[in-house]
Amino acid sequence: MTNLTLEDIIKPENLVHERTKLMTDKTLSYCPGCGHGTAHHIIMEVIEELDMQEQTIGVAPVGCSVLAYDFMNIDMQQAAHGRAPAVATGIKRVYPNKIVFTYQGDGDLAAIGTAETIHACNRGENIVIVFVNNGIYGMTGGQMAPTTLPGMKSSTSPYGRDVHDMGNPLKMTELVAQLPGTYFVTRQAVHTPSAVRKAKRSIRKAFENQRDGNHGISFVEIVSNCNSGWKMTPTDSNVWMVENMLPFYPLGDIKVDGKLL
Amino acid sequence: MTNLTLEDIIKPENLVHERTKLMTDKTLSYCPGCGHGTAHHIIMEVIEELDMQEQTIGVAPVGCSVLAYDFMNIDMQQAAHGRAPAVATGIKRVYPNKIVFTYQGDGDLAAIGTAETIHACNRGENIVIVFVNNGIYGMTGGQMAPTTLPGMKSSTSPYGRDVHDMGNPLKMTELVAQLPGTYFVTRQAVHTPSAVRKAKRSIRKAFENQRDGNHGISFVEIVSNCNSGWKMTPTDSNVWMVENMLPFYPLGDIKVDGKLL
Amino acid sequence: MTEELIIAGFGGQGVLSMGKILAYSGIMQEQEVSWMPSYGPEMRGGTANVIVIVSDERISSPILTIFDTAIILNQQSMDKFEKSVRPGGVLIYDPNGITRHPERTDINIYQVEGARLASEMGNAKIFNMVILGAYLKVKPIVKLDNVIKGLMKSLPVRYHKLIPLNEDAITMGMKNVVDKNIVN
Amino acid sequence: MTEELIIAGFGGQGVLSMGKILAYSGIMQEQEVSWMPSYGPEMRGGTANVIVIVSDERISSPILTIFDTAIILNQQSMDKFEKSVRPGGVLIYDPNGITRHPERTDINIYQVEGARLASEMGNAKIFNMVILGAYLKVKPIVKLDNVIKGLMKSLPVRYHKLIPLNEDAITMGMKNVVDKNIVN
Amino acid sequence: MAKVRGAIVVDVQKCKGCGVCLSACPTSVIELAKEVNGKGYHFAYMEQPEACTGCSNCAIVCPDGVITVYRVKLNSNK
Amino acid sequence: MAKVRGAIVVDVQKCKGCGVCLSACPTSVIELAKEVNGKGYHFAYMEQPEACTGCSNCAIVCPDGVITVYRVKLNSNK
Amino acid sequence: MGELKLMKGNEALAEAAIRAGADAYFGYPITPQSEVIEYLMAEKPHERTGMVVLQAESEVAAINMVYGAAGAGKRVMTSSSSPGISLKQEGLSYMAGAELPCVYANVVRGGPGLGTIQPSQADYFQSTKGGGHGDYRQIVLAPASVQEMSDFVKLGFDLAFKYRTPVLILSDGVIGQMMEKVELFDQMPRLKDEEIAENFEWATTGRKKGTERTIITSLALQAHEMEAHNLHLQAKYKTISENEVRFETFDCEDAEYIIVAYGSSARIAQKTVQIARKKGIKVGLFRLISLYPFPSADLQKLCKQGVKGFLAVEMSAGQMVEDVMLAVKGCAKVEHFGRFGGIIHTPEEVLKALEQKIIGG
Amino acid sequence: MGELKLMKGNEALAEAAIRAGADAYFGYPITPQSEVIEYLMAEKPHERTGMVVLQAESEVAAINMVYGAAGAGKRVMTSSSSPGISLKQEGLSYMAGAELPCVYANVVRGGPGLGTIQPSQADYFQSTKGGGHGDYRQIVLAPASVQEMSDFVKLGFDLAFKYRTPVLILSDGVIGQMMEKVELFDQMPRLKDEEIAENFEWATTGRKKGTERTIITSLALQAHEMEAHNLHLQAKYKTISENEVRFETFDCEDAEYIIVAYGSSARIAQKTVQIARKKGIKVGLFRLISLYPFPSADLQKLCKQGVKGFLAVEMSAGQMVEDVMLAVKGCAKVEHFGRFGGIIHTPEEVLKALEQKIIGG
Ligand SMILES: Cc1ncc(C[n+]2csc(CCOP(=O)(O)OP(=O)(O)O)c2C)c(N)n1
Ligand SMILES: Cc1ncc(C[n+]2csc(CCOP(=O)(O)OP(=O)(O)O)c2C)c(N)n1
Ligand code: SF4
Ligand code: SF4
Ligand code: SF4
Ligand code: SF4
Ligand code: SF4
Ligand code: SF4
Ligand SMILES: [Mg+2]
Ligand SMILES: [Mg+2]
Repeated sequence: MTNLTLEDIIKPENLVHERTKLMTDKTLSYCPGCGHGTAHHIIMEVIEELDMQEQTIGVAPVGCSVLAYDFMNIDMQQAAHGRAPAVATGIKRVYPNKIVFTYQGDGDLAAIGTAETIHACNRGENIVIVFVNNGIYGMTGGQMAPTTLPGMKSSTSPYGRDVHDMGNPLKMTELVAQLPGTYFVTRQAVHTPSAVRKAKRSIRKAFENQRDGNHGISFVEIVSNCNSGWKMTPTDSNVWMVENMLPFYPLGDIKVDGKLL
Repeated sequence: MTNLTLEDIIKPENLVHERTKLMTDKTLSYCPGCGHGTAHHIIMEVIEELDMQEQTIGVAPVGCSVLAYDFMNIDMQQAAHGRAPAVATGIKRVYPNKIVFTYQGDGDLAAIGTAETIHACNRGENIVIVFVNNGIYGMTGGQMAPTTLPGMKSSTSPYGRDVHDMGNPLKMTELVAQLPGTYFVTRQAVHTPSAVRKAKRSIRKAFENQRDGNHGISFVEIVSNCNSGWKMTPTDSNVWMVENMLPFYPLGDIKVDGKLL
Repeated sequence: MTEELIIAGFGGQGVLSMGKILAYSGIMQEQEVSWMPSYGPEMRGGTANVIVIVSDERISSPILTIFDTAIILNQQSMDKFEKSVRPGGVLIYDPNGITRHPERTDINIYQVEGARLASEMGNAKIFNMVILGAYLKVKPIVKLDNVIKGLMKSLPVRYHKLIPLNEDAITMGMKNVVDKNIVN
Repeated sequence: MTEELIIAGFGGQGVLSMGKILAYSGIMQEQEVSWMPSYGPEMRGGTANVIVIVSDERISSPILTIFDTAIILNQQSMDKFEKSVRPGGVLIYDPNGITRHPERTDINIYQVEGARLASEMGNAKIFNMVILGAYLKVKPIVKLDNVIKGLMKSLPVRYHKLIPLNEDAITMGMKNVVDKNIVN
Repeated sequence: MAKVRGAIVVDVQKCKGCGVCLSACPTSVIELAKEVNGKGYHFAYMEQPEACTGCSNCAIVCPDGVITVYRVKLNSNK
Repeated sequence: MAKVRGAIVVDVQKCKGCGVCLSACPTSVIELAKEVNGKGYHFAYMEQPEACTGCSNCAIVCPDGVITVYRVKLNSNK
Repeated sequence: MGELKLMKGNEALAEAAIRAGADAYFGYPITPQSEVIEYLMAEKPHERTGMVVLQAESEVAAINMVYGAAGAGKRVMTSSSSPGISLKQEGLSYMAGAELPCVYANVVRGGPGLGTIQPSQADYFQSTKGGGHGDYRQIVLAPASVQEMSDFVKLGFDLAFKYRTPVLILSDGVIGQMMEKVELFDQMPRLKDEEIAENFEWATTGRKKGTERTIITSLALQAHEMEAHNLHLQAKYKTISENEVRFETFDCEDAEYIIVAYGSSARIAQKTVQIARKKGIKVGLFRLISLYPFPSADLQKLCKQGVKGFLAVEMSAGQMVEDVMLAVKGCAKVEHFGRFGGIIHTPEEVLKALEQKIIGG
Repeated sequence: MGELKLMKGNEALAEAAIRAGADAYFGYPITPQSEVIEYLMAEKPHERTGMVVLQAESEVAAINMVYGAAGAGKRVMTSSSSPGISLKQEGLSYMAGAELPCVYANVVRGGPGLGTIQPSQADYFQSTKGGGHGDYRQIVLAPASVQEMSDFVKLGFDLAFKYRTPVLILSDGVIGQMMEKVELFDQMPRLKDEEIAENFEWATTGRKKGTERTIITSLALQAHEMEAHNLHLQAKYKTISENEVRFETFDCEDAEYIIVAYGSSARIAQKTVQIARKKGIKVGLFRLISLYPFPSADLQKLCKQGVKGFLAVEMSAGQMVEDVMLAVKGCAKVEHFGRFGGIIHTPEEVLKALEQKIIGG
């Protein structure tokens, strides 16, 4: 049909997707294939699309994404392990018109940070919480998280999580959805293009909620792989995630516009 | 009909109710009419009736009941503010065959101790948690608690709790009932004889659960007055409680034998 | 001039606010003052006491063990503080509820039936003002004018209409204080 | 006898376990040993290195900046550690992936094509044993017997069947180490 | 017509005069005393002793656990 | 019959060779290179460039955001 | 002259926060300092100045709220008492590491553990040396009057922002609970958001297009960066030590003996000096205002002037006395006297200790 | 001779816990010590000895689980690294107040704040003075080898139960992460529940009918009770100071100069001494084993023997050096040298510092 060369196609006017300017040029510190990277990109794309960067202050947790501020090209604060919701509360309360979000792992948000998470949600702070649930403590070398699946191996459950001894995986997202202070609660993933598109729409909705009214928390869980922690290749880990994580952590909206679905 | 004198009636053989031996002789440190006292008595009665005192270790919180060990005539530990569930976990894990319970206020359990409460419940520790909810920080002079009702005045919400600013009252009991680690979750009160009888049955069930199997948490909320904190007479405070607290915190079982009702 | 005073009684008798009014009165006449309550476990339904110092000089320690004056409003406080008045000092007490009257002979002892007088005036809440009046009769360390100013400062505006009643109570206390050293 | 050695390369090359086997070998012949890995941020997908000391005497510092021997397995490590060999010391490297070869003339430089040899033997995992062989040829600080014992100690029992393969790899390394000072 | 008679004993020194027992008594037996005890509380006492059925309601709700209850069954043939 | 043609540019030095883009490409355009980049990763490249529709799927899922996508609409009359 | 009031120390602290233009207070109740948040809630500072007051779910949350708001360039305050302050240590170490300004108060009670709510000075070590992890310091101011509870809030904010460091107002139950006359300073304006963005380039206020982003962090994964940051911190602490020493002396000119004390102990010791002087004992009071930086050089000077002995008086088993010893460096006798666990020494006891341990000993 | 193994310090600590008959370990992961809990989980100590291992939801929860189990008379352990240890301060103060035994390890990393995961010794103050609130102390043992990571667990439990006090094993990233030969002591039996009930009358194990109940608390509402409890604690600390000082000397007999160091710094300093001795410098190493109690008297002795100068070498901006100064009391020169923030000094740097600050200076 056509003998277009690559040079013909690769021209500025034909550009349809490029890395958002709100990501820095630094190589991400994440392992190859780690979902953190994708999550970073879509958040920054949303902030760019909503033209919010001048008002936005992000809060990075302690976890693999501790260095999020190296990659997200916006003003950020690095919070103590688990305390990002308190830090974000501090910021938002003194700047009600700025846009504040936290980016947290499952260890950070659902273990040490449980009280801060529950209470920020309960107070209905008008912020966005992005919760990357990879079922494990990635940063410290793959220890069991509150979200680790039953039977799942980790460096502190080397024979598999024994729910009798170690408790059940904690569905923080369902839990916070019960609180009147949450306005939008959803669970998404970023392992396929369509999942990414949906996740991005959720993130966009979350930030729009914050912008458009003092509604309370918009809480976006992103189920993700931790291929290093799970000791799999990136692509295998995504398959494993679909087969094991998603049945337990089903994707979809849980609460929209303040109403439980 | 009969000309029995008081002396005829007041004889050892006619005794139908006396203070349990598992309460010490000390005068309770609580304000007149405070529900803490009643709660203490029924717990100790249950332990006596189940003949458990030799195996039981109680954990007192920081709150008005910080001195519970002065009154409950059993082995007890005084825990740091909010940490009773962790302390109880420590005890129960090394003594799986002993009977362990915590006695906590709403500030203790639902504010500073949120993470410890949620995680002990989530792990399904085989312990009893008695949660005395008086909607206020009694001990420190009547500050707002997570459980303070909307519009309710306290020394830190002197113009009434503004839920928009200070968040909604937190229904911890409903929340922990969501977790698979809780086996029995109920809400009771101790303001009338029939309420006390029901509450005592619940407490008894809770301790029996612990004794009879490794089922997980038995969680008994007791809605109570804090007449000092509420700045009312004891009897007025019980009326106020019925009219205001109970509609928001309805009495009754929430989860029985591991099943949500 | 330095007056080192303890006021001791039950919680609810208005001990702390009486101390506060006195301290404010001191401020009104440009003196230095300190007001140090006992706080803590004994507060709940128990005793309440406050140390008030009014002085022309900078006040060093706000906590003292020996006092120029002790105002004692229940038996427990009598047991605790009778011995804390310095020789030559003053002890004022309300005999209501007192089972063991003060016994020291090296101090000046006064009595005022604050509880009775207040209830006779139809308002138990002015009890502490009656006591204050008795005290000021014995130790006129602040002028009545300044006490009224102090009252105005320490009462919220919506209660200012009660000031005349308080003044009456003070006067009542002043009139009815009895020198026990003489009477007995 | 004290040997102060650094082994440096990528994570995944078996740097740490090679050091561990060597250390265990030292223990087998009743020597003192220490094994100190770099740890931390550089671990994730980055470089890995370990300092191993084998000595007849109690070892003082397990962390050193100057080494008797450096085994270098990638370019980054070459850049970092070539200069850390003490004059007269030994540098052994695998040329695979090396873009800038060592240039010092005051040390003894050896080369072994570990990656190639291991893949020729059909098992990339024994790469580190080939390197170990090369090292032991140059610096026979532990006896082969003790290395085998060290292997047995550091491998879980279920992998003991692999010991002969490891031994072969060591021999392969011993045979194929090349003295660059002579060759170049 | 009463088939039972009861009586309570209040530990006067430990009673805090909260009045909770008053509202719990189905037969309005209890009142608070005009006098106070050693701690200054108007303690509870049986104002209508003959009305007491020994139902224990008062004792059960007494936060301070200071009520002891006695009860006698009256046989009809007595 | 293609109405569109696309092309991707991989930032080879930043690609980590995770292969996530491979599984995301509906037309199997991408492969991992035999060679490695400076960090030692087998980077992604267009093995079947002509099959690329510029759908951006690969770019969207690339965790490292190292894919830029271009797309040309082919007018039927062109 | 500012407004004259009779106030509790805790209330004065709270009122001063409003007047000092604080943007926010985050706290959790604990005796003997709950009046701070109670006063603030009653005063509706949001209506007075726009200041935010929030009761946090815990002390840990409170200090991290402070971190967030401070990291955004705001003037933030918190307060607590001993156990609550222990819970804040991680957060304080983070603030020191990230170089964030804040003012916080510890109204100390007797410990260890749950202890008692009675006043104490046993958190001196925690305040001046230990506490959180890592090599950091914080400025510690010790008020001895209700007036200073007010004044040091203003001073504290000045220092906190000058040096980008947490400033601790180390008070105790006596100072917190007592009422005194206090002259309140005039209301200062809160900084506008634009002023903050302009003045504090280090604060995260949103990245303006075309400018570099701002990051608040205490992380430096690479050890050499971490060391560089630590050297920077140490240099800052040196500057602080040189410029921010504060103390007060009474009757020290001709003194043969010196009582060193701070806070409510200093009040009591001043009475001791009065009594002792009447008895003809040449004793002076060296009252520390800044506990960190510690006035080592000034104590040294007294030593060189011929002071024979120093009595460190504190409501603790002996903590500040170590700093006195380090300052005096063996050139005079140093002894400790203190009651503790919630007991407050009397002026008479202090005098006796002086006579026995220093003069007689 | 016990079993010989090549192990990481963290692993040796974990294995020693099992062998010392520990009943429980409660912890939360943090680099550089996560191997402790990982090793324990892999070893299934529940099957080996009945020991319980539980990953807590946080460090705060972990230390309070320790409190509970210790209060019931069990041998309990936890471990963490700097930020996690800061979070434990309230709990530790409670344990000290309630006089509960436990062994805990801090595998120190560089701070303040999140800092770096590289080794550091900057938590010395926190460990030996500050940390939690109130007048309390804890025994602090500083291992300098993997062997001691094992041995000090056993010793730690002995001391913890002897004195009913928390015992801190203050390690760092070097000691935690390095492997060395370690001779493991033989498995000790865990105490049976009946033995505990019998031996530890203070422990809450259930009130036997006809006996008095047992209470674990750190509360004493009345100040005079609190003071009495504090005096009791201080008396105990005095006993500890008298009996439990531990240190090691190398080449100190004829030394003109002494390096004072502990932990991995002491290892490095020993190398310095070797190099210096070869150069003819008469230097010795005084290696602290117990940081609290601090061997003040023994350093004094050296001073009196004519040592001219002490160099305190630590991976911090200068913390232990204060205790050296307090010990030496001005009778010889004391200087500090250390790299910090995660950087480890080299033996050569230490030598240079010795020559410049002590010998030359
Ligand atoms: C107070 C404290 N405790 C523990 C740690 C160690 N730590 C760092 S990250 C982390 C868990 C990270 O897991 P998660 O939040 O799931 O993030 P991920 O790395 O999986 O994205 C832990 C325990 C710490 N830095 N601070
Ligand atoms: C770490 C810590 N923070 C705060 C306090 C102060 N404090 C003591 S009890 C209490 C709240 C008690 O309220 P609640 O738990 O509801 O018990 P109640 O007195 O109402 O029964 C607080 C905040 C403390 N002792 N320790
Ligand atoms: S460890 Fe896991 S979560 Fe962390 S970067 Fe690697 S894959 Fe991602
Ligand atoms: S303050 Fe409230 S909770 Fe506490 S004893 Fe009094 S009434 Fe009960
Ligand atoms: S309920 Fe108990 S304490 Fe209250 S008035 Fe009756 S007897 Fe007294
Ligand atoms: S026993 Fe029953 S009837 Fe008798 S006084 Fe008590 S409540 Fe009333
Ligand atoms: S997804 Fe991105 S990083 Fe992964 S292989 Fe493809 S281009 Fe490379
Ligand atoms: S743009 Fe679409 S078709 Fe082209 S390589 Fe990427 S995924 Fe394949
Ligand atoms: Mg995770
Ligand atoms: Mg309460």
